[in-house]
Amino acid sequence: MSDPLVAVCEAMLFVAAEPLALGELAAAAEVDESAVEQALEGLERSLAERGAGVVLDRSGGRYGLRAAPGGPAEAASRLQARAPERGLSPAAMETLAVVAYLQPVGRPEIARIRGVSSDAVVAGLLERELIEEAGRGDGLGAPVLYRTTTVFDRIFGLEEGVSGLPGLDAEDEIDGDELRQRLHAVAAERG
Amino acid sequence: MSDPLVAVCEAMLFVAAEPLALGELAAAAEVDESAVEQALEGLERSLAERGAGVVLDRSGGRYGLRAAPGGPAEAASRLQARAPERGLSPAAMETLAVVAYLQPVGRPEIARIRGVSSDAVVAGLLERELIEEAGRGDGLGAPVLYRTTTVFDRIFGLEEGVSGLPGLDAEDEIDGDELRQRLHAVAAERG
Amino acid sequence: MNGSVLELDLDFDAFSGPFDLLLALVLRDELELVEVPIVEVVLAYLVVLEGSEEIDLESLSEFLVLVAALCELKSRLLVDADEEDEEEIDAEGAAEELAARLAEYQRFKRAAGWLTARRAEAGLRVFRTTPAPYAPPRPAAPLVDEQPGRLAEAILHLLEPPIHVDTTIVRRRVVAMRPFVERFRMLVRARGGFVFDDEVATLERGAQAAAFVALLELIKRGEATAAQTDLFEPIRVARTGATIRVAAQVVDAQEAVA
Repeated sequence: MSDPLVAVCEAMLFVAAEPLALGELAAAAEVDESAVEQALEGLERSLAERGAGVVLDRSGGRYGLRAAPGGPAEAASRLQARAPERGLSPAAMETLAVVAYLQPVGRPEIARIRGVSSDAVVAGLLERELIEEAGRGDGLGAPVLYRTTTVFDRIFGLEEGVSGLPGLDAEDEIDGDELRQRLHAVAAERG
Repeated sequence: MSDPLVAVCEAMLFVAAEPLALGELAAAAEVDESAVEQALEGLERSLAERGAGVVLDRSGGRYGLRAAPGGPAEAASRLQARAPERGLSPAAMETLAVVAYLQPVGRPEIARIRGVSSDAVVAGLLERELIEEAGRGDGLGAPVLYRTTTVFDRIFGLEEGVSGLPGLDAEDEIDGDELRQRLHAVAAERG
Repeated sequence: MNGSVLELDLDFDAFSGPFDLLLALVLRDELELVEVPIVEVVLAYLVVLEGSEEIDLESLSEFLVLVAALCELKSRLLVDADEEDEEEIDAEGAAEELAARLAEYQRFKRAAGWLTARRAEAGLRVFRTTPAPYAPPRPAAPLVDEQPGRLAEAILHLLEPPIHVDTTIVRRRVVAMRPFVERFRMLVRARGGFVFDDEVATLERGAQAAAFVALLELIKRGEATAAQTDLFEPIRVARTGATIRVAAQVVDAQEAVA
C-alpha cells in the first residue's frame, strides 16, 4: 500500500459510522473523485491480498468497511448486542418489501396490501432501523410515511440501493387475468 | 497475515464502539487470551508493514484501532468536522411543534398524539438542545416532561419566547387545554 | 359440503394474512376450486387471526364482504335492499376486485421472497454504526433558521381528522364490534341461541361483516357454537359448554349439528 491516498481512504472509512459518498471522501481527502475511486480500488485489492479482517463495502452507492465474511464477521457479530437482520419473520419481510418498493408509504397502505394490521411489524422494523419515518402523507388524517434506511441497503447488500431491486412484475407468475378467471369460476358455480 | 485470528481481531476492533479488554476479545473470538495477545501483535505488525490507514492503540489496557497519525488522521478529522448543515426532519418538526404548543409535555403523550413512537426523535431534539427536561408529570411512572429552550427561540426567531408562537386559528384562539383535547380526540379517531 | 379445514391440510400459522391464505387456496391445483369451502376456511382462519391481535378491522371487513359476495353468501347473509346509495356488489364484481387485490399482494409476496433470498446470499454483514472509539468528535450539525409558521403547520396537520382512503369498489365503514358481541351474548344466554342471518338481515354490509367478526369472537371465547346444515343454509348459533378448538371451530360446529 504505497499510495498514501489508500491509507487516507482506509482511515476515513474506518472512522465513519455511516456509509460515505464519493464526494464526501474526495472533499475530506482534498483530492478529486476519480483519485478517490482509484484509491478505493487499491484499498479493496490490498485488503484482499493480505486477507484482512475487513472488506470494502458498497451499499446504496456509498462506501464503507465491514467485517470480512466467515470467522471475522461471526466474531464481530458476537460483540454486537443487536443484529438488525436476525429473526425477520415472513410478515416483516413482506412489510419491508412493501416499504422498499412503494416508499414513502404509510401504515394504512401497508395494511391494505397485506390484508392484516401491520402496526407491530412496522414498530419492529423501526426498532431495527431497517425503516425510518419520512414525513406524513398528503391530505386529511395524513399518516406517517416510512422509507428504507442505509442499514437496509447494507444488510441486504444492495449496492445501488433500492434502485437495484428487481421489477415487481415477473413473467412466470399467475397473472391478474388468470386469478380473475379462477375466482370467476367460483362465483359462477355458486351464483 | 496468514493467521486467521489476526483477521478476526481486526474485524472485532473495527466494529467495536469502545476500546476492548483482552478478555472481551478472547470471549468473542472463542479462544484464550494468550492467543489473542499474539494475534494483536501480528495485527500491529501487519498494519505497520503495509502502511495502513489505521494503527493499533493499546492505551489503558484496552485495545482499539485509530486513524494513523499524519495524513490519514488529518483526513479523518476533516471528514468528521464536515457535519452537514441540516434542517429539521418532518418528524422532528412535528414533535417540536407538539412540545412548543403543549409544554411541558412527556414522551408518552407525544407518542399518543403523533400516533407513533417518538423516543428517537425526542432524543435527537434533546441532543440538539431544542428541548430540555422540565420536571416530571403525574401520569403513569411519572414521565419526564419537556419544554423548548432558548436555542429553540433563537432558531425560530421567537424573541419573546413561546408567547410569540403563531396562533392556530384566526378567529377564536385555541388555548392550551383545548388544543390538547382536540389533538387527543383526533389521535383517538386515527386509532 | 366437501372437505374441512383439517382435510385441506392447511397450517394457518404459515400464512401472513387473509390474502396470503386466499391466494394459496385459489392457486391450488389439486382441488377443484369450486369445491373448496373458501368461506369456511377463511372464517376459520380469521378466528385464529383474531386471537393473535393482528386484526385490522377495516381491511378485514372489506375482505369478508368481498369473499362473501364472491361466494354468493350475500344472497342470504348480506341482503342490502334498503341501502340506497350503496352500489350492489355482485359476484363478478367481487371476483374482479379480489383478483386485483390478490395480484397486487402476490407481487409483494414475491418481492419479499426475493429479499429473503438476497439476505441469505448476502451472508452475515457486520458494520459499526457508532462513531469509532478514538475518532475525533463530530460537531453537532449547525441548525438552520426556521420559520415559526412551520410549527403551526405541523400542529394543524395533527388536528386534521383522519379519513379512510377508498381505493375499492366497496365503501368501507368501520363498524364497532362490541355492540354485536353484547347483543349476541345476550341472545345466547337468554334464549340459548339465535339465527345469525335473521339478526343481520337488515344491516348494511360493513355492519354485517363486523357482526360476523363479533360472532367469531364469541366462538373463540367458547361462549357459542355456530352451525350450518349446508353451505348456504342459515347459520345457527347456540350456547355452548367449554372446550372448543379454535382452528376447526366453524367446521366442527357444523358437523356437530349436521
